[in-house]
Amino acid sequence: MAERFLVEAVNDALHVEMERDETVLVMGEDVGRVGGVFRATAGLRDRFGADRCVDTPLAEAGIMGAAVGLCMAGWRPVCELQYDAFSYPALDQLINHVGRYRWRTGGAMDFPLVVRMPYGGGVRAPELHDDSPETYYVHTPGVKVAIPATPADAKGLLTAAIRDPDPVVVLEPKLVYRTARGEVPEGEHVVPLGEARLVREGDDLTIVAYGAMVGVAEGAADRLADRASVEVLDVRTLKPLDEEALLASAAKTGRVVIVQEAPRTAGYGAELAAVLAEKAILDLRGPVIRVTGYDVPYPYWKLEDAYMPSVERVVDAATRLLEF
Amino acid sequence: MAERFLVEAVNDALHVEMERDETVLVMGEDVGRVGGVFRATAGLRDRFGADRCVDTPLAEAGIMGAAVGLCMAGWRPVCELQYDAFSYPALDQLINHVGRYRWRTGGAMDFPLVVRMPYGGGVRAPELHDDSPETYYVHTPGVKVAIPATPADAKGLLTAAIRDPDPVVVLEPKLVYRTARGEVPEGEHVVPLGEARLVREGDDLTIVAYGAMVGVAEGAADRLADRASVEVLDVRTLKPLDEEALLASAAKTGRVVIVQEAPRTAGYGAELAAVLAEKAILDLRGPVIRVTGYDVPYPYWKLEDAYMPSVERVVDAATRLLEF
Amino acid sequence: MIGDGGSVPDGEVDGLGERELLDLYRSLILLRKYDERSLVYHRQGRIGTYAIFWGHEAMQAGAAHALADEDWIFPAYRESAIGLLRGIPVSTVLSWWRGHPAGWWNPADYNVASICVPIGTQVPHAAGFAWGKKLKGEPTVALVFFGDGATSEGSFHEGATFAGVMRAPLVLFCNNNQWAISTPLSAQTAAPTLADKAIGYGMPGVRVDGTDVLAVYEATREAVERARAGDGPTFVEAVTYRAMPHATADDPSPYIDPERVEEAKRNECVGRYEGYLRRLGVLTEAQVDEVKDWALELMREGIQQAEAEPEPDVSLVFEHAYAEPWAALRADLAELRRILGG
Amino acid sequence: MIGDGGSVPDGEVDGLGERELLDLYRSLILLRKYDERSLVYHRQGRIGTYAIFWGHEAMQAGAAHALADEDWIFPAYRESAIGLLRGIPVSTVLSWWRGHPAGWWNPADYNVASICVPIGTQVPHAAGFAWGKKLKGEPTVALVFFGDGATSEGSFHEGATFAGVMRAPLVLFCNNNQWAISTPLSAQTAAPTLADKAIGYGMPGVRVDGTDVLAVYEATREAVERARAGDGPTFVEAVTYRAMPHATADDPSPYIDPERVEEAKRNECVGRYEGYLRRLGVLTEAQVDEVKDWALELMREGIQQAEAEPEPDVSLVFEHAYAEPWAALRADLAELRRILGG
Ligand SMILES: Cc1ncc(C[n+]2csc(CCOP(=O)(O)OP(=O)(O)O)c2C)c(N)n1
Ligand SMILES: Cc1ncc(C[n+]2csc(CCOP(=O)(O)OP(=O)(O)O)c2C)c(N)n1
Ligand SMILES: [Mg+2]
Ligand SMILES: [Mg+2]
Repeated sequence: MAERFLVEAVNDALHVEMERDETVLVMGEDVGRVGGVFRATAGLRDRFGADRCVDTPLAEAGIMGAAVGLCMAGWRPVCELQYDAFSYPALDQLINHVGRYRWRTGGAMDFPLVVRMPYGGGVRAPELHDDSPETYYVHTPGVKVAIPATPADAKGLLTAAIRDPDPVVVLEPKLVYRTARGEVPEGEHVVPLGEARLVREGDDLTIVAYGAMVGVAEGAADRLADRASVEVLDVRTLKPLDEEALLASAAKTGRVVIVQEAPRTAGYGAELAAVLAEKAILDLRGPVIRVTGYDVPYPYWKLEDAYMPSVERVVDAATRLLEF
Repeated sequence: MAERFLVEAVNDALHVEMERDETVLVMGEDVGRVGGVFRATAGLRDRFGADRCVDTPLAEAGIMGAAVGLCMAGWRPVCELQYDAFSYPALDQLINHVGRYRWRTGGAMDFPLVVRMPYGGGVRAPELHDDSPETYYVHTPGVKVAIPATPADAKGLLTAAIRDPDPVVVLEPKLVYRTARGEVPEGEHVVPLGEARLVREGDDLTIVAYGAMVGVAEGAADRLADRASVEVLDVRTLKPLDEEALLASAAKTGRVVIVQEAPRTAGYGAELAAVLAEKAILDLRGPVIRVTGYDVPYPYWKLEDAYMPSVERVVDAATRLLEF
Repeated sequence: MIGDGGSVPDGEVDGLGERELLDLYRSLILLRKYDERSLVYHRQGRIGTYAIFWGHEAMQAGAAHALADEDWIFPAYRESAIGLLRGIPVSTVLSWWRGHPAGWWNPADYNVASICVPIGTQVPHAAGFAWGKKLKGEPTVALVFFGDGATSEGSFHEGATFAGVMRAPLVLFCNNNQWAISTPLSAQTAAPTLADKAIGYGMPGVRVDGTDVLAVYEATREAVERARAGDGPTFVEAVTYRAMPHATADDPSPYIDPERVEEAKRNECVGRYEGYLRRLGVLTEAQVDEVKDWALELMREGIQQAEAEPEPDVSLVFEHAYAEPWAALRADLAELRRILGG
Repeated sequence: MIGDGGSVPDGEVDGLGERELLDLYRSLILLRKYDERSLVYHRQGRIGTYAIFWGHEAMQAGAAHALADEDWIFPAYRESAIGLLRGIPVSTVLSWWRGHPAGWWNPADYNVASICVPIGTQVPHAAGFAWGKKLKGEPTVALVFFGDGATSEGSFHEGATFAGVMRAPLVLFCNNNQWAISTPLSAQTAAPTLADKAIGYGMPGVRVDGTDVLAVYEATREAVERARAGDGPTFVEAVTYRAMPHATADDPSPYIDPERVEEAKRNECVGRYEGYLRRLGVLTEAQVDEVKDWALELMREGIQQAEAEPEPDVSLVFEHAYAEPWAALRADLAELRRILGG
């Protein structure tokens, strides 16, 4: 096993899967000549040619729509959308077609396409390079959604996404693209969709997170260590959710804090809380507290540290819950 | 007061507000010559001219984007999007601009635009005329969201939306456009944003709903009447939410069923449940149960009755909760 | 191409012999009868809202006949019945309009994509498909139908841009019936003609009389040949005037020009072609009757079959959304069955 | 228009007297110094990621000078500093790139809209604005900047369509620097030229040398006159070649053509114009120094002011999202203050 950064693990997965299956085709803005603005697709054009690693026109609905057609022609397109907030022009195709076309054919045709994009804040970037749009994806029927927090999962979940017969949106936490570093299995590596990852075990309180917030959750768990035994659960696949893992942890600790970067209202944390409110009500020893981004535009970066869920905010929430 | 259908109340609000404020401008596909495919804008072109009731090109991002510019030129545009699922091409403009432009000007400019659209299922229509897209809107910072259930609220909320300095999305339950009928105040009529409506009082259980689901909630309350005293709360403004009303009802009954047409995952019902799980945990005498559309594409209409939350499903949920 | 039986002489089309001319006629009649009967079925409450295509048959059949069997068609709702020309059963299409899952089909069985309801979003599908086939080295061509209104949509633009850049073997076929519901072309675009948009995508744009099935056929065939030869996409604008309401739910009286409607009805495409064939002497009265009877019989059988479809099982709400429904979806179905059963 | 000092003679522009020519020079130098200093500030860590516009100054200044003060400019990120020509302080624009709320401005104070970061989405804003002003009977014209890549976006298409149909007094100004990050124009569109897209929107399209500030000025002025006269929008394509990285984060070496870059650098717009003015005899060495010193001084002051801005208060996370933050937002702020304070 090699140590890799998260974005290198993404690149690795693409290499391995394109090697393995010649119907896998990578497309997007600047993915070819320059290997992607984050270099996630570096080397693919040289290795597999410009027909399998395609620099597209600057047209996100075109990318997503063409990918639907490519599936019908027998390809497995992996679309890179350059940034979270630049994925919105493709939402129409995603909601009305990507998520519905299999259904529309009575299950006769597969649409094994993958949408991957860097997402999330904290990177000191100009406006609109910081969104956490998972709610838009996770609410959309017919697509699955995965968010890795570690290099190994970045490779394994992307591999699973590419092999999945259904459309999968993979959101990659760009904040940790080149800070999360870890062992990544060589060659083929699959992390099945729908399985959460127990980051650390604990008895008193569970922090549920995904993406870059897993690190924040771990930081908070460390900070709380002398006061409480904290379990950290990385959801990893938002849809389908590993309900069992979530409910098991809630049953064990009885206290749940949920961390999410996205604006609070109807964010994915709401879904997690709702599942708990419906299925774990007798286990809960206190409120389910969400620590989230706020219901305002993602701010100028001088203020982003105040906006993003911090270790301090998670510790504060956990403390309130432990003292409840 | 006159009796009107819900869609007539919308039309009435537009007439009154355009009369009152000559900067109000209605625009959209087919809103002019034919008065809208549901006739919500009927008569406006004749009354106020083709410059204030504008048939636009068939381009939803163009409509939403032009509306941003119209605000900057001193207008208060009211955009009709023809159907729920045809609003998605405008999501990009909505998320990246409509919801952010005031913030981007440091609060110096108002963007008093309104987006209104018929939404929801049950109308025996071809594919993609049935979506309940409120999550996409409610999760988006910088916009407010209202959904009327009665003719009077359709008028009053739309009026409030038009007068509001911020962008407001008003979703109109098309299923009851011409079945919901009721007294509508003549002339100016404002229902302030952010106030829920207590449809009926009860002690044992609360059903929270909005839009066409309020009728389903009432039907369920009737059906349960001999067994339980059921309160029905019409959320009416999804954002900002009237938390007080929600929490007061939960505190009183201790049992909450939430009804929502949209797919379940990260739907608005999740937000309501999450608020309860965080702020009403000690009041709850049982799980918060969501009765929702399913996490699948809205089906062919022969099957839509099975998909849509029904009185039976709500009664079933309420019964489980009462027996918990 | 088709004359008027008087001063304007009839033309001929290379490669269309008597058999092909009669095949084309059968297609036109099938579409016409489908449309006329559907309107009746709608009035009888046997199908739901329906998008009428009366007067559009020449564009649909003319274009479809210019394709090889392996070529794909990407229809909009206006071409809901185009699949009939590819062997999709009448009952399937009627089921679609009846809101019944029997209206589902496998695109690969007929090389006809699903009916696209949102405006213009099928254009990038078709572009991606055609490009994808080209990448595989297959000679397949795709043809995508859309309306005049669709040319204003960003999806159209992005799809056409892709097709141009990828030199996709695609025919972008625009049904310019001059209305998008109530919006006339003059309020839709300031372009002199829709074909003028083609240059912006680096493809040829041709304009053709949409009521002349032979002109449509010929223009499309040239575009198909160009595509198959590797010379990329073509934009074909076929011009007609919508003589019927947009759909059964529409009342065009507040906006339409009744004189233009009357003219369009007088000049309608099936009658024009029938006149042509008669003048050419290849269509007898008996053949006319035979073809119309055949089409009507297909419709009769189709509606019977569609109506004989059993009510769909609720499991179909959940099936086919994903290759494998997961636990929560299975639990939802079980709960729903329990409630509906009780 | 601008010659080469040799075989290609210099031209003159109606209405540009000596004062106007020197004003234009000041604007070019101000933009150039802003850009050059910004690159330095970025390397020094004093501003964040920065989109370089070296070589684009002629397009920006030439277009801006063709407008009246009451006309509005809708910039993309590439024109982040265009507001300097309208009185926006240097410190404001630097603050924008420093991620500081002092980078906010009120568009109505300068008739300059906010910097648009997503590609192409400002086009419908500008179309709606221009149309709205026309509806109010005001003579205001709007000019919107966007790149070659932007012309592939659905937003561009829909905005241009609106502008055409509404005959909006709008100049659609395309900075065709032939690259969208690493994507060359040939992979962006198959259109022969971008100006060819104009006909699809029913507007004139003109093509101009983007390194010749006088040519840009004149083409834009004609478009502005047309707009103000009620004759609707114009598409202006100004052609240059991007000689610098897309932005500070970009390394163009894997994709750029170094020879073309060298050529573009030799032919860069500020030097070209300086040569023109010298040949015309209206620019002395002393003036050159004075203008450059003035611009550098503005930059020095600007960065000092920007760096002197106090750290923004956390309340600014919540303010301005809505006209009135509601209870939940106020509670969030209070909680955040409590946690940060503790
Ligand atoms: C994205 C989208 N917006 C709006 C609609 C509603 N709608 C259905 S048909 C139609 C008009 C389409 O006109 P055109 O493209 O000319 O096709 P035609 O109906 O004339 O064949 C509209 C606006 C839609 N289906 N999709
Ligand atoms: C909708 C959207 N997609 C992608 C991006 C990322 N992006 C930033 S600049 C750029 C290239 C733009 O090229 P062009 O329009 O030619 O303008 P230029 O940068 O050359 O001035 C891209 C793809 C974006 N900002 N917005
Ligand atoms: Mg039409
Ligand atoms: Mg460019």
